[in-house]
Amino acid sequence: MKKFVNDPKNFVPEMLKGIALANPDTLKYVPEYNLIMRADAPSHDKVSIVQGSGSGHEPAHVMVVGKGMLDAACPGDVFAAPPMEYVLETAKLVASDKGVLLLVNNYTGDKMAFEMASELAEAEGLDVRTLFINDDVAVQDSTWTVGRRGVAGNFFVMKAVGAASEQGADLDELVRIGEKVNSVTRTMGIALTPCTPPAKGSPLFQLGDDEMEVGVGIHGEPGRRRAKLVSADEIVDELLGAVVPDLPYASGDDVALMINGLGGTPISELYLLYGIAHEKLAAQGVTVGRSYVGEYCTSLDMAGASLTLVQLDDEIRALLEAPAEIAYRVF
Amino acid sequence: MKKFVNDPKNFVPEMLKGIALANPDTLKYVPEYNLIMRADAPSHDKVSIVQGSGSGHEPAHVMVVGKGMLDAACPGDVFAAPPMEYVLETAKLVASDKGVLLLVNNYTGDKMAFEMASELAEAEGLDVRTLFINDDVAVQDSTWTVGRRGVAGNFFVMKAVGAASEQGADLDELVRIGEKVNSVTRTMGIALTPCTPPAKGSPLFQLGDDEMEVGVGIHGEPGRRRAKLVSADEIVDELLGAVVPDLPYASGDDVALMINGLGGTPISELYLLYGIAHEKLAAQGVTVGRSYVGEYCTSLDMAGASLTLVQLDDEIRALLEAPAEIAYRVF
Amino acid sequence: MTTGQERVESVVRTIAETCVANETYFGDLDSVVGDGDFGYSLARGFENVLAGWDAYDRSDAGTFLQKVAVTMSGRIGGTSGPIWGTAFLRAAGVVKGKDAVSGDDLVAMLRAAVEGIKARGGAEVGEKTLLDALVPMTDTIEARLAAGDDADAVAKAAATTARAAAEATKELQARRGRASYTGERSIGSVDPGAVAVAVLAERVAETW
Amino acid sequence: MTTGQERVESVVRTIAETCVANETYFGDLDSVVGDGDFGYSLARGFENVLAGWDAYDRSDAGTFLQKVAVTMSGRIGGTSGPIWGTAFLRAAGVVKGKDAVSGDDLVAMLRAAVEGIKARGGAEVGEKTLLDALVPMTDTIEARLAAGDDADAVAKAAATTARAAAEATKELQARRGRASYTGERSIGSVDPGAVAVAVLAERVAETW
Ligand SMILES: Nc1ncnc2c1ncn2[C@@H]1O[C@H](COP(=O)(O)OP(=O)(O)O)[C@@H](O)[C@H]1O
Ligand SMILES: Nc1ncnc2c1ncn2[C@@H]1O[C@H](COP(=O)(O)OP(=O)(O)O)[C@@H](O)[C@H]1O
Ligand SMILES: [Mg+2]
Ligand SMILES: [Mg+2]
Ligand SMILES: [Mg+2]
Ligand SMILES: [Mg+2]
Repeated sequence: MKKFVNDPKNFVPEMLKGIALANPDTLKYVPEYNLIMRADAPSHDKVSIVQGSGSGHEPAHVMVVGKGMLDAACPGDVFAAPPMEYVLETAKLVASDKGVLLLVNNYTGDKMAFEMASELAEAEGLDVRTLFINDDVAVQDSTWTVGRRGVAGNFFVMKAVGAASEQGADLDELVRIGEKVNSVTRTMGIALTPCTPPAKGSPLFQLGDDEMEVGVGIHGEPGRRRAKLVSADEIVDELLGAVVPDLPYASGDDVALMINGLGGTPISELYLLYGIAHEKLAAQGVTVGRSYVGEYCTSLDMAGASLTLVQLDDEIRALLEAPAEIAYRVF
Repeated sequence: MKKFVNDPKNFVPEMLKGIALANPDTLKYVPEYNLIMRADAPSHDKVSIVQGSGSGHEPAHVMVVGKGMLDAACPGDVFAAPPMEYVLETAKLVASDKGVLLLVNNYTGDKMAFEMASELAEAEGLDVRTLFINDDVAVQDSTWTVGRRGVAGNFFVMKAVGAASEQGADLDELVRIGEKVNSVTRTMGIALTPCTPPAKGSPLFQLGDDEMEVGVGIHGEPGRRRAKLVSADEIVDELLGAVVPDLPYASGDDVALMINGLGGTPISELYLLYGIAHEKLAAQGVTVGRSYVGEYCTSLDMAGASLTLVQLDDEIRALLEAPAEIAYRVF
Repeated sequence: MTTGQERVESVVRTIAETCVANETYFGDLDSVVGDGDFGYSLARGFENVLAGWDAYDRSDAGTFLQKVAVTMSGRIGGTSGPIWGTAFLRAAGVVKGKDAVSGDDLVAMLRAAVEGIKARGGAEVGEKTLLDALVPMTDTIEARLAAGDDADAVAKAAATTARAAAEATKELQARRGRASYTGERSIGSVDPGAVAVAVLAERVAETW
Repeated sequence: MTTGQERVESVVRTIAETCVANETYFGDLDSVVGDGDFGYSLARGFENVLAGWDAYDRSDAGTFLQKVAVTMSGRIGGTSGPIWGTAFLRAAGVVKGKDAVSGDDLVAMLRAAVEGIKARGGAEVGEKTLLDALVPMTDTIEARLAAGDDADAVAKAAATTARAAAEATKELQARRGRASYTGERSIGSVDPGAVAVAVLAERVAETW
C-alpha cells in the first residue's frame, strides 16, 4: 500500500483533524462523533443541512461543509455508513429552530443508520426530514433491489439545498428542491484501477492492465460489466450512452455537465473527457450551461471518472450559481 | 497505461480544448500556439502575466488563468518546456501598455525558451520582464549546477503578482513582489509512485512496493535519495526537516502552509498530512496563518505530495487573500 | 437443555474474539462483490464490545446482551452495525430479566434476531444475506432440541448446517445490500455475512 | 572532400528519420535520470521537419538548414528544441549562400554548432551533455580530413569516436540539464543527447 497514513484505524480522525486545523475560523471537529460542522452552526434562521456517508469519498462530504452548502457532515469509517448514534448526535448538535435536513446516499447501511437516527431524533422533538440521493444509472432500479446508488450527483443536491437554505427556504421547500434536483440528475462512472482502503492495505478488486470497469460504484463495487480499455472518445460514448437516454436528456435541454475524478486520475484527463463530452452533447442539441470538472465524490485512490448530467431550469441554475464558502477551495 | 486519452500526441491540445469549452465566457484557447488566455486580455490598465512550463502539472498553469492570477499560460508538451515561438506569440497576444511579466520555473529548457522569446519580444518593442521561480529545496544551488527547480511554490508567486497587477501595480513593482515571494518560499516533495507520461505509455521510473523517492521533482526526476516508505508522521518530519532550516523559518514566524498533491494521491491523505504538519510547526512556534490543501502543481498521475512554506508579512498575506476567478474552481 | 448466564457471556466472547481474529478473511470475502469493509466493521465493533465488557451491566443475560447491542448499533457503521446490533437487541428482549437460558429461549432468541434483521434491512431468506445461514441453522437447532440431543450435539449440528447453508449462498443472486448492485455477477461467490455465521457457529461448537 | 547540396539534404533526412525511428529508445534513456521526453521531443521535431520538407526554401544549403533550424527551435520545446535548433542555425550560417560543402566547411559547421550550443545552454565539455560526443567527433573529422581520408572513412571514424565518447559519458556526473539534479546518482548511466549523436553518426556512416 502506497499511502500517507499512520495507523490505518486513525485514518479518518486524522484527516478530520487536518480539515479543522486548516479552517480554524469556520469549521469545528467533534471527535466523539467523528463529525465536521460549521463553527457557527446551528443558525436558527436557516434549516441545518447534514450529510453522512462512509469516508473515502473526499471532498464529499466533510470538505463541503460551510456557508452555502452543508452545516455538518458525519462520516463513517472508510466506505462504511456512519453509526446511527453519530448521525443522531450530529442532528442534535446542529438542530435549528427551522429544522434539520438529512441528506443520504441510497445504500443499505446509510439508509438504516439515517432511518433509525431520524426516528430517534423525532422522538426527542427535532424537526427532521430525510432525503435520499440515487443518481447512479449503472444500477437498475426495481422492487427486487435496494434501488439506485447515490454517487457524484449528490454534489448538486447539496449545493442546491445549501443555497436555498441560506436564502431562508423552509424544510418543506428544501425537500421539494432536493427531490427535484435529484430527479433530474444522472451519473455513471468508469474505473481504470481499483482503490486500496487503508485498513485493508491491498486493492479492493483486480483489474487487468487492459481492462476497465464500466458502471463502477464509488466503493469499488463492480459495475455493469468489465470491458477492454478503449479510447477517451469511446469511453465518453459509453457514459453518455448510459446517462442521456435514462432521463432522457433531449435536444434543446440546458444541462450542467460534471466530469468527476474518482481520486487517482489527474485533472488534465478530466478536462480532456470534459471537452469530448461537451462537444458530443452539443452535437445532440444538448447545451452545457454550467460545467464542473474536478474531484467531487471520489473512491479513495481509484483511477477513473464519472459523468453527471443535470437538467437545468432557472431555479436550479440560480441555486447552483449562488456563492458558497467551503473548505475545499483553491486560493 | 491506464489513462483517459485518445492519440497521446493530442493529449495536451484536447485538454486545452476542454478547459476552453468549460469556460466559454472567460477563457480562449489558441491552438496555433497551444495557449490559454483570458478572453478579455490584454487589459491595458494592468500588466499582463504569463506563465509557461511543460504540461502535466495541471492545474498549473493553464487552469489558473483568470482575473487575479494569470492572463495567459503557454504550456509545452507533457514535461517539455514550450517552444520559444509559442512563448513569443503568447507575450505578443497579451501585450499590454503596462508591459508583460513572464513567470518561469527554473529549468534548462524553460529558461532557454523564455530568454530567447523575451529577447525577441523586446526587439519587437514589447516591455517584458522575466522572473524565475526556484523554490525546491531538494536541489542544492551552486555555480556548478543549473540551480534550484521551480515547483508547487510557483502558486504563491502567481497569486501574489496576479493580485498586485489587478490592483494596478507596475512592472517594476510586480518584479519586486514576485522576487520577494519567491525568496520566502520553500518546497520539498515525496513520491510514492512514479508517473506515466501518455506518450511514453509506461512509468517514468521504478519504485519498489515499500519505497519512496525523497525530494522528487515534478517531472519525475529522482530526488535526494530513495528510502523505505515510512509513516505519515515520519514523512512530515522529513519534509519539515528539509524545508524549515533552509530559509530558515523560525519561532514566531507566520507562514502559509501548502500540502500539494502530485496527482494520484487523494485529498483525504493530503489533509491528514496537513494536520500533522500544522501541529509540528505549532510545536516549533511557527504559526500557520493560511492553509492550502489540494492539487496545485502535479506530476501527472504520480502518488505523492509536496510541502511548501511561505513566510507571511502583511503585504504577502493581503495579496494571497485577494479574490481570484480561475477555471480551477469547485462550484 | 438450560445454560447459565456465564455460558451466554462466554458464547458472546467467543463470537467477539472470532470476529476480531477473522478481520482480514471477512474483509477479503466482502471484496469480491462488496466494498471490503465487512471484516473491519465487525472487528472494530466487537473490539468495542470487548473493551466495554467489564463495565457492562450484567445483572441478567438480557441486560448484558442489550449492552452488546447498543455498542454494536450505536458505534459501528456500515450495514453490519445496524443489522448485528438489531439482532442482539431483539435476542436480548427474549431473555430480559432471566439469568438462565433454556433451549426454547435459545430458539426464541434466534427467531427474534431473524425477525429484527428482516425488519431492519427488508431482506428475506434467499436474497443472499446472513439470513441464509442463520435461518436454517435455527431450524436445525429447534429440530435437534426437539429430538432430545444434548447441547454439544446440537451445537455441532448447528455448525454443520450453517456451513452447508453458507456454502450454498454461492448459487444465489444477491437482492439486498451492496452485492445486489452486481446482479448476476454476484452468483458464484459466497455471502460474507452467511460465512461469518458459519465460522462463528463452528467456533462456538468447538469451544462448547 | 566536397559534397553537393543533395548530400546535405540526404544527411539531414537520415538524421530526421533516425530520430523518429528511435523515439522510444531515446525516451527510455531520458527516463533514467531525466523526464523521459527526449525521444518525444526529437521525434516530433523531426516529424515537423519531414512534414515541412517539400515546402522548404532550398535555394542553397545554408537556407535549407536555416529552415530546419527554425522548425526545430520554433516549434519544439524542452531543452532539445532550443539546443538542436541553435545548432542547426549556427551550422546554416557557415554555408549560407553555398550549394556545395567542403571538408573545411563541414568542420566549421560543427564547430559553429558546438559554440551555439555552449552559448545557448551554458554547458562545457565534461558536463555530461551531447557536447561530450559532438566535440570529440568533430575533432576526429578534422584530423581524418587533414590526414586525407576519403569521405566514407571519415564518416566511419566519426561514428566510432562518437560512440566511444557517448559510452564514456557514463563515468561523468551531470552538471547541466535535468540530469544534474540527481548529482552523483547521474554517474553510471549514459547521457541521452550524447548517445543520440552516436546513433546519428553511425546511421550517417552506414548510409553514406
Ligand atoms: N438488507 C440486508 N439485510 C440483512 N443483511 C444484509 C443486508 N444487506 C447486506 N446484508 C449482509 O451484510 C453483509 C455485508 O455487510 P457490510 O460489509 O457491513 O455492508 P456494506 O459495506 O455493504 O454496508 C452481507 O454479506 C450480508 O450478509
Ligand atoms: N545546458 C545544456 N546544454 C546542452 N545540452 C544540454 C543541456 N542540458 C541538457 N542537455 C542535453 O539535453 C538532453 C535532454 O534533452 P531533453 O530531454 O529535451 O531535456 P529536458 O527534458 O530536460 O528539458 C540531455 O541528454 C543533454 O544531452
Ligand atoms: Mg461498507
Ligand atoms: Mg522535458
Ligand atoms: Mg461491506
Ligand atoms: Mg527530457
